[in-house]
Amino acid sequence: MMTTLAQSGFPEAMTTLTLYHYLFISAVMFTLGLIGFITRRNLIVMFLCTEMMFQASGIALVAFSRFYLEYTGQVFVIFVLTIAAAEAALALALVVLLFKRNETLDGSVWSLLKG
Amino acid sequence: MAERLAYLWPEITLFIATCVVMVIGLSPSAAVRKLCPLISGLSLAAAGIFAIGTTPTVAEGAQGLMPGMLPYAKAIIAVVGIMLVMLLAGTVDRGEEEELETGKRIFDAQRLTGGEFYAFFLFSLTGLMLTASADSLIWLFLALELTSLPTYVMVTISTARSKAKEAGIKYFFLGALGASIFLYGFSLLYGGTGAVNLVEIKNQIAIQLAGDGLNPITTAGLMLSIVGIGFKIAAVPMHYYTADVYQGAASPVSAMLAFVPKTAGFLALILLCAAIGWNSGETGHALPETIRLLLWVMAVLTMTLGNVLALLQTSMKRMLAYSSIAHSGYMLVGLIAGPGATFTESGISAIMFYLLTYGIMSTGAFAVIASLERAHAQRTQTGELAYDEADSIEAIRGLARTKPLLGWSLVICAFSLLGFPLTVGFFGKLPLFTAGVSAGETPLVVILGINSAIAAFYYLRLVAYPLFDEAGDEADGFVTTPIRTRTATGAIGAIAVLGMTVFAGPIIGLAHESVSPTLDSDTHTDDGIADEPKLEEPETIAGQ
Amino acid sequence: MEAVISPIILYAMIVLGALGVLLSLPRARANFALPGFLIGATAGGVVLLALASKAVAEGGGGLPNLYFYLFGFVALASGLRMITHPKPVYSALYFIMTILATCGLFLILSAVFMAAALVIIYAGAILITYLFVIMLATQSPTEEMVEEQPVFDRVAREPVLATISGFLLLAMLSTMLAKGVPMLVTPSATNADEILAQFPHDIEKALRHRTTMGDEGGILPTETLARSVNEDGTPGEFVIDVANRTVLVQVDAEGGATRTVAWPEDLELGHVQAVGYELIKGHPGAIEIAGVILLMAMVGSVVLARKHMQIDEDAKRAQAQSLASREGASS
Amino acid sequence: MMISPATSLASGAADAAAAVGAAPTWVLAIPFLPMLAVVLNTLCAVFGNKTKLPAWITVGCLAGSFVVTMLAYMALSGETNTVTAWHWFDLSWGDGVGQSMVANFGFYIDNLTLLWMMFVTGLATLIAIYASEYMEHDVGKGYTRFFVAFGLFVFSMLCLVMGDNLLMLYLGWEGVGLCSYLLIGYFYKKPEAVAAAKKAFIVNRIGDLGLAIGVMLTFVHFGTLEYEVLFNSAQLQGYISAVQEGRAGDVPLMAQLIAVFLMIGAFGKSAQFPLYVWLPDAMEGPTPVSALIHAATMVTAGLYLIARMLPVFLLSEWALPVVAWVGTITALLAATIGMAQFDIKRIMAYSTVSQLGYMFAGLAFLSSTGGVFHVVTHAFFKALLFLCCGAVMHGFAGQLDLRKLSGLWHMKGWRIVSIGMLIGCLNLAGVPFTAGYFSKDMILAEAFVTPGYGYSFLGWVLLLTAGMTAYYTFRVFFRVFTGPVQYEAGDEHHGSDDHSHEHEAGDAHGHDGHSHEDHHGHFHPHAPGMRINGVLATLSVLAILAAGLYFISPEKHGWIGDMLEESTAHNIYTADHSSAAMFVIDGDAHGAHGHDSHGHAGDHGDHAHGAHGSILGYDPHKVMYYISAVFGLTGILIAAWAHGPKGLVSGFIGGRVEAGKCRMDGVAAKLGPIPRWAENKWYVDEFYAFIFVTPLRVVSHIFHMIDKLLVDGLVNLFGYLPRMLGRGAQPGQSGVLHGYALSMAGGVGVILFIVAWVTL
Repeated sequence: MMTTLAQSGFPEAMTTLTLYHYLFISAVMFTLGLIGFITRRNLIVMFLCTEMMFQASGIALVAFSRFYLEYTGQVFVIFVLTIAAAEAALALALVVLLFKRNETLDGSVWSLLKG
Repeated sequence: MAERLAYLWPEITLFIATCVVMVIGLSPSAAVRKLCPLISGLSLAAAGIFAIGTTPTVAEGAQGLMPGMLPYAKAIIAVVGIMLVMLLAGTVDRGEEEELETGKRIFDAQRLTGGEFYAFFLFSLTGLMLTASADSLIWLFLALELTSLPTYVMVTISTARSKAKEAGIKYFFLGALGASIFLYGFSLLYGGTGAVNLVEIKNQIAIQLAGDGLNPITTAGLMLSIVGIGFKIAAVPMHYYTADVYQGAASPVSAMLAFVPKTAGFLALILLCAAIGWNSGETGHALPETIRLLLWVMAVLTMTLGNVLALLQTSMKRMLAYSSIAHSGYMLVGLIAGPGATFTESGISAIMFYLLTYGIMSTGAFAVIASLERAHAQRTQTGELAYDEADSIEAIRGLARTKPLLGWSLVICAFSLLGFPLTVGFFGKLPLFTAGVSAGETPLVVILGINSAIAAFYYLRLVAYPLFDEAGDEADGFVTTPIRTRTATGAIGAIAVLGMTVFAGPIIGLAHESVSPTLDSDTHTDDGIADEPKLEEPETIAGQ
Repeated sequence: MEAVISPIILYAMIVLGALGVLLSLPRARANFALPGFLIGATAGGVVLLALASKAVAEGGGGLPNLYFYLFGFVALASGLRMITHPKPVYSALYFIMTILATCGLFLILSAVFMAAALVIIYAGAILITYLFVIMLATQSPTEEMVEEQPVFDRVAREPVLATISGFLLLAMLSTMLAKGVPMLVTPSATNADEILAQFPHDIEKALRHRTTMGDEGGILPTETLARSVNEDGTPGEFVIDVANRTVLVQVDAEGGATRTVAWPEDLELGHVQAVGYELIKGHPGAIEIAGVILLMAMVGSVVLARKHMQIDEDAKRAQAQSLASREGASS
Repeated sequence: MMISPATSLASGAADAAAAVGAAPTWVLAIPFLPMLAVVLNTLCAVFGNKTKLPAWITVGCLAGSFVVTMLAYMALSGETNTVTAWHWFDLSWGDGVGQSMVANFGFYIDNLTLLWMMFVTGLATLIAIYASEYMEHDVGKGYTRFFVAFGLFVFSMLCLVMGDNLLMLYLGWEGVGLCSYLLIGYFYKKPEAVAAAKKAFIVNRIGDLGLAIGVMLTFVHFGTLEYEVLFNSAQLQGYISAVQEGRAGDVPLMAQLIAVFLMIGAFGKSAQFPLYVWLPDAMEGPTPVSALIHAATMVTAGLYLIARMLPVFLLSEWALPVVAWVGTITALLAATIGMAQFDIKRIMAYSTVSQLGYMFAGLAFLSSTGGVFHVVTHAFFKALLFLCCGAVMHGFAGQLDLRKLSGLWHMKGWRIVSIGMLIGCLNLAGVPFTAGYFSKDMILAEAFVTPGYGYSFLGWVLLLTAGMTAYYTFRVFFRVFTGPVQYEAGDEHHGSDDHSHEHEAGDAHGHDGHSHEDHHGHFHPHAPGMRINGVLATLSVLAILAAGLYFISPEKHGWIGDMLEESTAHNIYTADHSSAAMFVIDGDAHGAHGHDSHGHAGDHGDHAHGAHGSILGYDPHKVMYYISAVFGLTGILIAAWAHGPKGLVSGFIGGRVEAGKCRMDGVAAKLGPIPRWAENKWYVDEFYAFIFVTPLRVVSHIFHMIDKLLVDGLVNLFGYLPRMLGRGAQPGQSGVLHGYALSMAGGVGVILFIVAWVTL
């Protein structure tokens, strides 16, 4: 006789239908982030949108982790958070630098290089 | 983990050097600060030696999907890395260092970014080497991010000009978009297979393929991962940033962008495709149809768009940027072709070899551009000094006559990029052709051939302008840079391009050996890896 | 296998949702934020409803917790509001709300540690930094234009094309997910005991606790868990038999007699414990890489945001002169 | 007459096959030491070394290479060995014959190779020492570049001669061509130098194309490029026996064409008519380069090719006779031009062309011993001559006109140069008992011995040419080195670059007390220093000693014959050339010299001596010693009469009292325009310009018109279509961040949607 994770760490196994609920939320969130990234011209909001896309994959990972009754997906989310933090630090520093130069947060003014 | 450490020595070496470089970059003594590039280069050489010396045995490498790839991949990274260090030397802080030397300014550690600049470079190469040793999606994701995040900063600080800032913002933001796309792909891949370990993913996918076919979640994950990683290799449709970023960054950094993220992307793509396995299709030697079609479309669009856009450029950096897109397209052909028994049939070893050749020849070409600069530094709006580089193609008119070393280096590198016989570029492209044909991808190879012909139109400009034209006014404004390692990099690139033709056979052989043992034998998968977790579990527990 | 949702409903709702998002995006003149929001909510709601009805039809097995709907709605709604709100500060606040709702979802998914981490790291640290930067980089509004936002915040770029491409991707994704989810193999049960066996002190504690409570099968205060002896005489690992669920106990602390005790049945694997175990055991290398990345990010942001001396007008002139004289001298 | 035991062709080849062994790996040091020099010198260039270090690196490495070569000679002489450095090409596309191409980076060392290796490395070492002084004025400027190219040349040349397959030969062939191009254009600021480099490059391209086609045909026909496999292949053996048995028609045309194309390659590299025009112009390069590359080594690559591939050449009925005729024509033509030139370096250049003609003729007369012997002796004495000219040029600031130089023999510090020049001239003129005399005799005698298409006529022509050679050689010697001391400085003196150097040099050498009657009162020629003199002395001794080679193992007609016995050049021709040799095949005595390939087998039948030609009824091999001596001495006498100084033999001959005046001026005036035509090189360059460049221009005009007419048409479609595609795609590169983001997301959406739609 043994204790399984379903009995120990997780309350019970998850059905595929429930999994799809979460995945749907995750996919919509990803899409919203993508649309936001394209439509918003404010650099900070753009980066928030990429954070939201990271968040969407976080939801998917945790949902799958729950479905498979293991913890790897959650561990993945920890690293996603780490990267999100690192990217945010760099992005914000970059935004500050650019704001000092140009006095605007508009991303689309940076369009000298083209062709 | 302990056994994996044994072949992480190159990365550890690089990281130690990174820390050293960061610290001594703050030294008030100019002589000490100047050690930064030297230490970076030496650490890369050491990393390369470690990489060759620590070939993982099959048992040690069993966790990795393609353990044989490590020494070769890390060695080529070290080789091109050393060239890049030589090229990057003196890219930042030149104005400040000069002012410090002439006493116009007192030492202020805050103003100098030299140490950090080399540190970022080493960070990036550490990430690149880690990409090669990736064994799980998590590792792969982190390694790819470690490869690209420092490059964002490097692009931004590479010159004091605001076009560098523009390049930085475009690169960073679009890079973050790409990262989130392939991260979502990774999470779906995990969802589709229930594993993050690449070997387990491979086993799961093998089971799926044996059954109903790939799970659509897995397929979606793979597709998103591939297009997301397409950002790193500048493949259509993720290629848009390339030209702007290459143009905005200082040429040495552009040279780095042409090699480092691209290599990381291809290593990641090879690992992903190896996880799927080339066991599908009518012939049984192809990727699953969806993935094959995706890569096919990407390859065709990438090489065609890259080449036709390069045709229209008058800026050399943009031209090389678009051509870099096209080269990625060529290499995707190898990915579609997949492994084979001999190197003439193996697209994967063709990619592994092409990465080296492309790294060397594009670094050589960029080195020439980086070596041409305005005689005097210009002051930017923010008060920093900037040495403007040559960018317009007019600047290289008559270069072979006025500055023979640079001119000839450029001509030879351009010939090689074109894939001219008796240069290494030819030997790089040849296996791609043969592998494509032997994999039955003849239409793709025909398109590759047509694209190589189109590429001749613009590469020959890099040959004809220096050789046959008279230097014009535009060219007169530029002098050879006083940074000697930079001109040397161009010459080394040219010599290597010619010299490697002699060693092409053995190097291709090494590339082939590096990828063949894991990809060829299916038995390895069955008895070696499938049993592996069961074998390992008691051991680890016993170790506690 | 049949997809979890009828494609017709899915596609219709995706089109509807796209319309909703399109309407709610900020535009120059008219403001359709509310109707857009309602349409989007309807579309999302219909999809979830269809899923729920199918779950009910199947006997309620696939029906998620009611909290799911609450948190899911909040997450998506504030997500939508985040990308449509013209004020960046509000966007950031809405994003915090999305994060909090996601935490709720994580809690339902029994990912307790992840929920906590998300609140602390994201909502607590990262988003605060965002707010700082937004404050820093936004000009303080003057009296007459209190409500005036810069035009780049008020007008969305290419809303139509953006929405189309985004929802094209969503259509593809949700279809493939819908097709793929039923094909997923239900996992084989992972043995939690094996993980628990890695925590001998927990086991010892549980066994001692049992004795304290006066129950049978515990161990006495004088007793300790037995260890094997390595070849060189040093104590080895604890002797825990996972298969038979027994633990070897040393009766005398000085060594000698041992006895076998049954596994503490009430011992449960804690979530943090399990995640930590998976993290340390499964991905030690990744932790190191993450550390390197954070170091890199720290140095990187310092380098990027480092204050460059702004040159005032006099200094600028002086410098220009010296530069000119130097150039004159050299030429 | 000695008749050596003749072996059959087939068994000879089989012996060779059996003898192929593995050479020790230290042999690899021979080509790679020069490469090491290249690498080190490149590093010098990178680190901005402005000292003479590159020269010493080069000398050291080349000397090492030479020493190893000598060791290799001692250890390996007489055997055939191969050593593989690494696998270079190993392409295969099937298991069948000819479906795999193997070309290792390996070396094939037999006596023919050793011979070439020895004089290449030896001469290169000496000339590098010479160049270290000669190039002094460029220290810090092009010095390093010069030695990089120099080392690279030696490496390429060694690859060419040592390579164990035709692809290596081709690699070396292109490599030496490249280095030659780089070194001719060394003074790239001089337009003549650039033009000469370009000319050499273009003319060589024609030859290289021939070689490339030849190599390809070899692969297509024999399915291999490796010498070892090729020479032992049953196919080639079969053809050779077919030729021997008089069934020349059985050899397929393709196999015969190989020789023809290889021959074109050889003509280009070895400056044979009509592709010789580049070599005289190549003298724009620094003199050490002219001595090493354009006199001693590179130009003999064509000879090496024919000697190496002689079995293949025998398959063609036409290749060797064409070589003979072309060689003879070249020899004569170049000699006539040489007679009328005034630039001493150019005279030497034309004499090189002319002597190369001799060598080709020698090979074609199946006197591979004579041909190769002449290659070796010529390498020494021609290098010596060039280096002497170089010393003159160096000392007189670039003056090379023989009308403006006179009496160097009497000037202080020029005695070694003068003696060196005399020794070189004696060799070149073929004065009895010099090395040049013996080697030339062998070729000349063979011309009369060997039956062939007008070969004895060619023999007479070559004899006449020998006389002319003697004349123009001693013309130079008498004009420049004897007579009254007179000189004018060349124009390099006025170059601002060299100004300071000239003073230094003047100080260093002291203001010699020689007369200053010339109008360049301030000019002091500086005599060569120790290194140049040392090299000249060494080469003089070697040039004299080379004659001794003839007397080593005389039964095989000299050391060279001994050497060649164990090589491909010998396999087809085993007997002693200077004798009425027999070519014994399967016990039957056939007509001499394997001329079966020329369809003469039947004529000669069993008469062993039937094929032996004669000269005026005597045995050519005997009388040639006397005849050629007569021709040579006559040439010298004429030269002495026309150009000799007044004091020579108490005024009977000679009589020149001024640098620029001589008796020949009167003679030339009577000859009408002919000397002028000769001076203008028979207008060959102009002729080429007329027949090639003019039609090309006309054709290009026509094409230009067509191009113009069809500019919007199909012709440009290939370039036009991609451009239009690019224009279409360019708006996507709008430069706006959001545009890119949209395009990316849209692209991902659309591509993934389509892919998913199509396949799922």
